[in-house]
Amino acid sequence: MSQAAISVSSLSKSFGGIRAIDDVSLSVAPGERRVLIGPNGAGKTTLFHCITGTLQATTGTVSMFGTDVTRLGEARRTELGMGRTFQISNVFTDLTVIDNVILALLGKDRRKWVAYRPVDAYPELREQAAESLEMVGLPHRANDSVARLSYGERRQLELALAMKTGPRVLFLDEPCAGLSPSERQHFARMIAALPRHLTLLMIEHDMDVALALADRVTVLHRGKVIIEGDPDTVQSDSEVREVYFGHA
Amino acid sequence: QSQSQAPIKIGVLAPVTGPLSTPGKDMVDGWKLFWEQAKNQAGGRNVEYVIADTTCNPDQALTQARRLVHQEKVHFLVGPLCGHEGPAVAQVSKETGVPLVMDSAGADSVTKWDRTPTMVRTAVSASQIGHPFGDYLYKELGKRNVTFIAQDYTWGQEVALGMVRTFTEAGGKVAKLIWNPIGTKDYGATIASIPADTDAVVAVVVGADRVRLFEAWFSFGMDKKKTIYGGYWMHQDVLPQLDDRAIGMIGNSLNYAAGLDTPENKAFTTAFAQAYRRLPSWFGESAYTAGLWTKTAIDSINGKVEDREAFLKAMRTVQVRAPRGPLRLDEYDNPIQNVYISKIQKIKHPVLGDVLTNVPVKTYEGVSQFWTDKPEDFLKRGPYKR
Amino acid sequence: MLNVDRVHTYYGDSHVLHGLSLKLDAGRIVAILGRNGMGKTTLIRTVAGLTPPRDGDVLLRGRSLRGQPSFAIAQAGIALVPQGRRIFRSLTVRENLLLPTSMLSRPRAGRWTLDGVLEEFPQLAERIDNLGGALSGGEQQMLAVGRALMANPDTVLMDEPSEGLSPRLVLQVGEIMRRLREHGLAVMLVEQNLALAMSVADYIYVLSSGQFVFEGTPNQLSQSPEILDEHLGVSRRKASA
Amino acid sequence: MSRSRLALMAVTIAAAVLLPLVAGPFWVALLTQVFIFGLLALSVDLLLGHAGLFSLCHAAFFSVAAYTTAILQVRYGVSTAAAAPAGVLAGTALGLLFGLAVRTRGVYFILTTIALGYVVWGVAYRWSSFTGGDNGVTNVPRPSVGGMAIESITAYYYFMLVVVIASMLAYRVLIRSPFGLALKGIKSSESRMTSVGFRPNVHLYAAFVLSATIASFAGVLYVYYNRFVNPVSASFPISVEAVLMAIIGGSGTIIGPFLGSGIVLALRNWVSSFFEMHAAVMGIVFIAVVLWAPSGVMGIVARIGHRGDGRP
Amino acid sequence: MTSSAILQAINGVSLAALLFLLASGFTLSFGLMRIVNMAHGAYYLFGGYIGYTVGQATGSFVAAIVIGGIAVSILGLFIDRFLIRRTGENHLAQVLLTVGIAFVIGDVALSIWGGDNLKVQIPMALRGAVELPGGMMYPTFRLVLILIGAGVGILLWLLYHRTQLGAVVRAGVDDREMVGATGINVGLLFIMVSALASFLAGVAGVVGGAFLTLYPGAEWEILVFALVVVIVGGLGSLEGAMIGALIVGLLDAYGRWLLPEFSYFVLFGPMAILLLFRPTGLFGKAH
Ligand SMILES: Nc1ncnc2c1ncn2[C@@H]1O[C@H](COP(=O)(O)OP(=O)(O)OP(=O)(O)O)[C@@H](O)[C@H]1O
Ligand SMILES: Nc1ncnc2c1ncn2[C@@H]1O[C@H](COP(=O)(O)OP(=O)(O)OP(=O)(O)O)[C@@H](O)[C@H]1O
Ligand SMILES: CC(C)C[C@H](N)C(=O)O
Ligand SMILES: [Mg+2]
Ligand SMILES: [Mg+2]
Repeated sequence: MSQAAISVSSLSKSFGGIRAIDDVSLSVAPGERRVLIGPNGAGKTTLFHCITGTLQATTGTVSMFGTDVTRLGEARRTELGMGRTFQISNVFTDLTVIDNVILALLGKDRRKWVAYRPVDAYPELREQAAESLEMVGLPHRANDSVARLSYGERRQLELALAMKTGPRVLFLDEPCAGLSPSERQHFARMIAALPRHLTLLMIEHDMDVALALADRVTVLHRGKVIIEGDPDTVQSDSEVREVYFGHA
Repeated sequence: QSQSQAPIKIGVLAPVTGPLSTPGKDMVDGWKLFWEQAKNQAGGRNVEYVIADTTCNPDQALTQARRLVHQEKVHFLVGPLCGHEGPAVAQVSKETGVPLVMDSAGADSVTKWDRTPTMVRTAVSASQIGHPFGDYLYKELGKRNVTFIAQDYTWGQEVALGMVRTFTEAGGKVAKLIWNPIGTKDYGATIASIPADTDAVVAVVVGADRVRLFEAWFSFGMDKKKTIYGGYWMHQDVLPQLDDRAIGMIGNSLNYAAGLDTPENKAFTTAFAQAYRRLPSWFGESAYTAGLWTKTAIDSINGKVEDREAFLKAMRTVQVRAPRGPLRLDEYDNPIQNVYISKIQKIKHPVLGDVLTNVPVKTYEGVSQFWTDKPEDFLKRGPYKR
Repeated sequence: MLNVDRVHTYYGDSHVLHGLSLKLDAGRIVAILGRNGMGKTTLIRTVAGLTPPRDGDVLLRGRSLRGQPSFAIAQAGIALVPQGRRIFRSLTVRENLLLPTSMLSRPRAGRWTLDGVLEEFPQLAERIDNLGGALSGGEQQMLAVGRALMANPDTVLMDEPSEGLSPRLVLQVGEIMRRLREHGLAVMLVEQNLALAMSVADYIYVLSSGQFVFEGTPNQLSQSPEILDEHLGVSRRKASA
Repeated sequence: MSRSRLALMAVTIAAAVLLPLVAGPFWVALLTQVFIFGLLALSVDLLLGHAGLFSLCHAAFFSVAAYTTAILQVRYGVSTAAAAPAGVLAGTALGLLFGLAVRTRGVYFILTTIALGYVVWGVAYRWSSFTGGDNGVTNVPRPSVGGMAIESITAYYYFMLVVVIASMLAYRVLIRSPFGLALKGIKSSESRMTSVGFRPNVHLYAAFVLSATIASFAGVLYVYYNRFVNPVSASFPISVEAVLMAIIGGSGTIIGPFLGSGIVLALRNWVSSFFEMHAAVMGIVFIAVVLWAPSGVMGIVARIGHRGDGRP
Repeated sequence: MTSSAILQAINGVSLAALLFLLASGFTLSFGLMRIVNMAHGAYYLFGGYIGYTVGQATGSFVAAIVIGGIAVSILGLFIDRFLIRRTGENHLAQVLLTVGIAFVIGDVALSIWGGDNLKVQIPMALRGAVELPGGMMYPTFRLVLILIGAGVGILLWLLYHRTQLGAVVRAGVDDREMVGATGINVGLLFIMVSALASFLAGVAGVVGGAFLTLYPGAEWEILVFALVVVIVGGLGSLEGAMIGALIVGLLDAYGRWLLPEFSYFVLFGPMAILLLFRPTGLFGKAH
């Protein structure tokens, strides 16, 4: 393998006195599906934020496919191919479902600056958006306002939005939190069906989902990586069992 | 003759509401008082008037002036009061040919550099009351090094700079000229920056600032250190808000003082006091006189106000004896009139009892807007600007 | 303890709950299950007085709560652990916990004190002077539970308390619920974690489109493959595992 | 667009065209004013109704454009063909500067724009050697381009009518364009916009400048209509009124701001002719609109149109 | 020169004290209830007028302050409860609504008290000037005003940060609904805070009426200053209101003394620059 999709080296992030991330290094291969687990407050979300650019790391570097992105802003990283969902779902509640997806399509498109032609003059935008709603299972909701979607449906939409930025690396922060078992399964299937060349980083507490999807698992504890390995190894590690699963 | 059966219609533009509603009220009251006394008759015709509220906003003044002209079909306009509304209303007069009798709005330029053929002024232009005071300051009060506190907008600049001009031409020196915008909250800063070697302080202030300056002056203990004179300060409408500390101060240099001792003024102030339980300010007198002047003109043309030329000509030629004294227009359509330097006194008024008022201590008679200059020379100097 | 009697709840014009009734006794845990968007949170909000029912009634110890504002319902002994945690971000952990005991809320005496709660969640003790907003998702969830306990309620409404918690903490939440039951509290639990719900609940309701489509013991539920399959999306094999 | 709406529009336009034949010059003038302030309200509403930014400084662009055109024409004898574009440019340039306010959001944005607006008012008022102080600049000539002058109020009215219809059509495309959709997205969730690859501040800045340009355009049209300009046109109440117009008419719509302009101006002119407390009346209108018609006249129309639509 | 500089400093601080009284109420009601109350200036004016009338009738300045404050808190409560509350957290609606309310209050006040400049009478003891070291005279009343401002500032700070009530208020700032769900009577809380905020505005009006006088339009003039205070200091922050008031007061005094031509820039220019670097003011949080 030539270059890592995501490579983090000696990354730290402090909030005042708290060291939320403490010298973490991590490398994710292209096409890999990596799951991040760890007790609450271990620093998982913070690590995501630092990689995607929502937060600036205190020290350390982040690079994607060999490009150093440590100093770039979030929008720039998105352009380079990072896509993400949020732990607390974040969609455009005032717009219709389909317009949500169209916006995601425009994000990396120069046409976002077009002010002299209506959106409808580009039928392909709508078609592509409809396709991705199909994919996440929301085609029947296309023209509804997002305000009318339930929690679970919003998470589905989140994924559609993240996919539409055309990511090469996709970050999912607890995508299954708050989903019912049936939606979880649907979701897991959907993720499993994502193209294999897409690199995936996921935080997830639902072990059924996480372990089934993961190629490799990284366990974070108190801001440090305590173990990294394939799902079985991690699951049977005694330290992980103690700090995370809670039964030795 | 059949035409003159229809009433004469006059449009009055006044700030009935807004920041200058108090002067506005005086203006409306003075106007009403006159026409009540004249039984709404002029030149053998009934007189009707429509009062339109300009709120002291030129846009509003413009719209209202157009409404009066186009909708109400008035024969001529009277007003406005606020200086900056003047040019706006003059423009409507210019556009439509409907005569304008400018009352109270004082901008110098409208009777000097920027005249409108269909407009005459019956009140006063700003620097006209400033010139005599500069002279008085030097010659009668013997001041040599004076600080001026002046309001930073057209009227304040023109009044103050008129004073400064005559004062310095006489040989006086300006210690400092302090400009304050209208609505200056705190005169403490101004007072703290008065130079120590100043002989006297002269104030040109309007609106709410008048009371604040008064209060600040005394609370900083300045009354024990320096003398302050009102160039344009304590006229009648603000006196009820001051107190006995004002007694004895030179309050104003103006074309009117309510305490003026002439039969015309006695009659006017008594009638005004009976009708409204207060003494008129110069805004009240000015509107009353605008009524008197227009009625005299209408009478002289037998009520044919439809003939705008004739009406304007009459306005320019008649002479009136107003409460403020004798009046006539100069060639530039501005009244030649007396300017009174007045002192605040407490008088016993037959109607109102004890009241503070402005009593003239010195009269400059027949003052022209050009002071002692030839009009051409004055015009060449250009407007007073800071 | 708590009786929900044919409540109908709306958001604006949209009719979400269609005449739900349920019963919750002291010392019992009742779980409400159902897919996303079926109205579980709405039911909790209805009981808590945040979205009052347009029709029907909620009775606490036989007394109607109709028309009572949410604070009065809370003072009557119903505490809420809301979905999404909703802790006070600009208050410290300590202030968050002490809030329900302020004079403005007529505090109820009982066994839960600041020390007791911190003992239960030692991680919060470590963060006691940190701002609520700076806690991780899971820490916030603990704080939300702790805050509810501080009011010494006799009924606790828990809306997906395990959301975002690590497996270890999920077990701990289950433990806490059992302890509450031992102390004679009534718990109304909304959960997506079926295993957790099945293991702690005494009685289960399944909600679908604003109506109950099932009620019974966990055992009965595990014997109803069609309910599990259709309304919870779980195959039978998995549920009993 | 539905057939009934097309028909309604045709009727409205026909009525507008015929109006000067039946109404007196006062009405024609008033309606011209309605068009001008409607355009100003429209510029405010681009930010308000679509991007969620509540600007209270649009009088600044409006007046800077008006002053620039007036001063060039009156003092320097520059022709309309140069003075009018110069006015729009000047207002736009100010927009480029004030646009930095998009770094702030929400209440801060509102308050910041209030303060910025005051700066312009202060300059117009106190820099009297240049702006003419409170007297303003008077006697602005009528607009004339290449020997063609718009002489009468009626002619100016027709000119404005054309301008307004053209602006509405252009605006319609604008708000339906990708750019317009992006503004709505920012209004809805900024952090999400960032994560799908937008830079919200840049978009908002562009929208702000564009809005300043429209306001400047209105300012130039105003100065040729009024033929004088003074500091009041830069004052806070003008900015507030522009917002009120947009809201009364129906924020987020195209016709709304013009309707609102009509209502506000009519109120200001009528009420003041028979009732002294018209500031209070205006205040009550504010209150009533906010409480009972938050989506303005257009909102009421829509509600009657789709009864039972079930919107909360 | 130096004595002028000192006088100007005291002038700045005395204006700051007044602005703080007004801005603290504004910031408080924004902080807890998320209300942007543009009628705050009108409350000030109304309080001042009531205080004026009370002062004329009773001759007591203390009575004027107390009754002026109480009258405005009643008015404020009423407006909050029946009008502002209905806008939810929509700032736009609030700004429009409260601008409307301010128009109405201003117009009603005009028809009751007229357009004259009125000055609230202060006790004889405070009317004169105090001699400061170096032979400078300074008005006693303004020194008292500074004391009032400082006293109110300290009390508010203690209330906000050191009492349970303060914690409840801050919690309400975060999530109102949850405050209710934890058993706290939010309605009551709002009433208390809204009354306090209006009370402060009323008191400011009476004190300001003695300092700056009262007249139609005063409500907007003072409001703009208070807004700058709040913008500079940061919305919702008490500390911000204190520091902001001092900055604005001093800038105003020194600005008008040293650069009279640019007095608007002196105030608004630094504010605009500050916002470029700190878009939420010195102490503000993003909202
Ligand atoms: N903005 C912040 N300021 C201060 N501390 C913070 C901030 N954000 C996070 N922290 C702290 O950093 C630590 C890691 O938080 P993070 O949100 O990354 O945890 P996490 O692993 O995602 O946990 P969870 O699974 O509970 O979501 C926590 O202790 C949290 O309190
Ligand atoms: N504020 C609201 N306004 C309008 N509709 C709403 C609102 N909140 C929820 N709904 C609708 O009410 C229905 C029930 O929502 P509710 O939040 O109670 O579902 P839930 O069962 O708790 O779902 P989840 O498991 O996803 O939390 C959904 O269709 C949702 O779209
Ligand atoms: C209030 C007055 C001083 C107004 C004055 N007449 C002017 O021309 O501005
Ligand atoms: Mg997390
Ligand atoms: Mg829910």
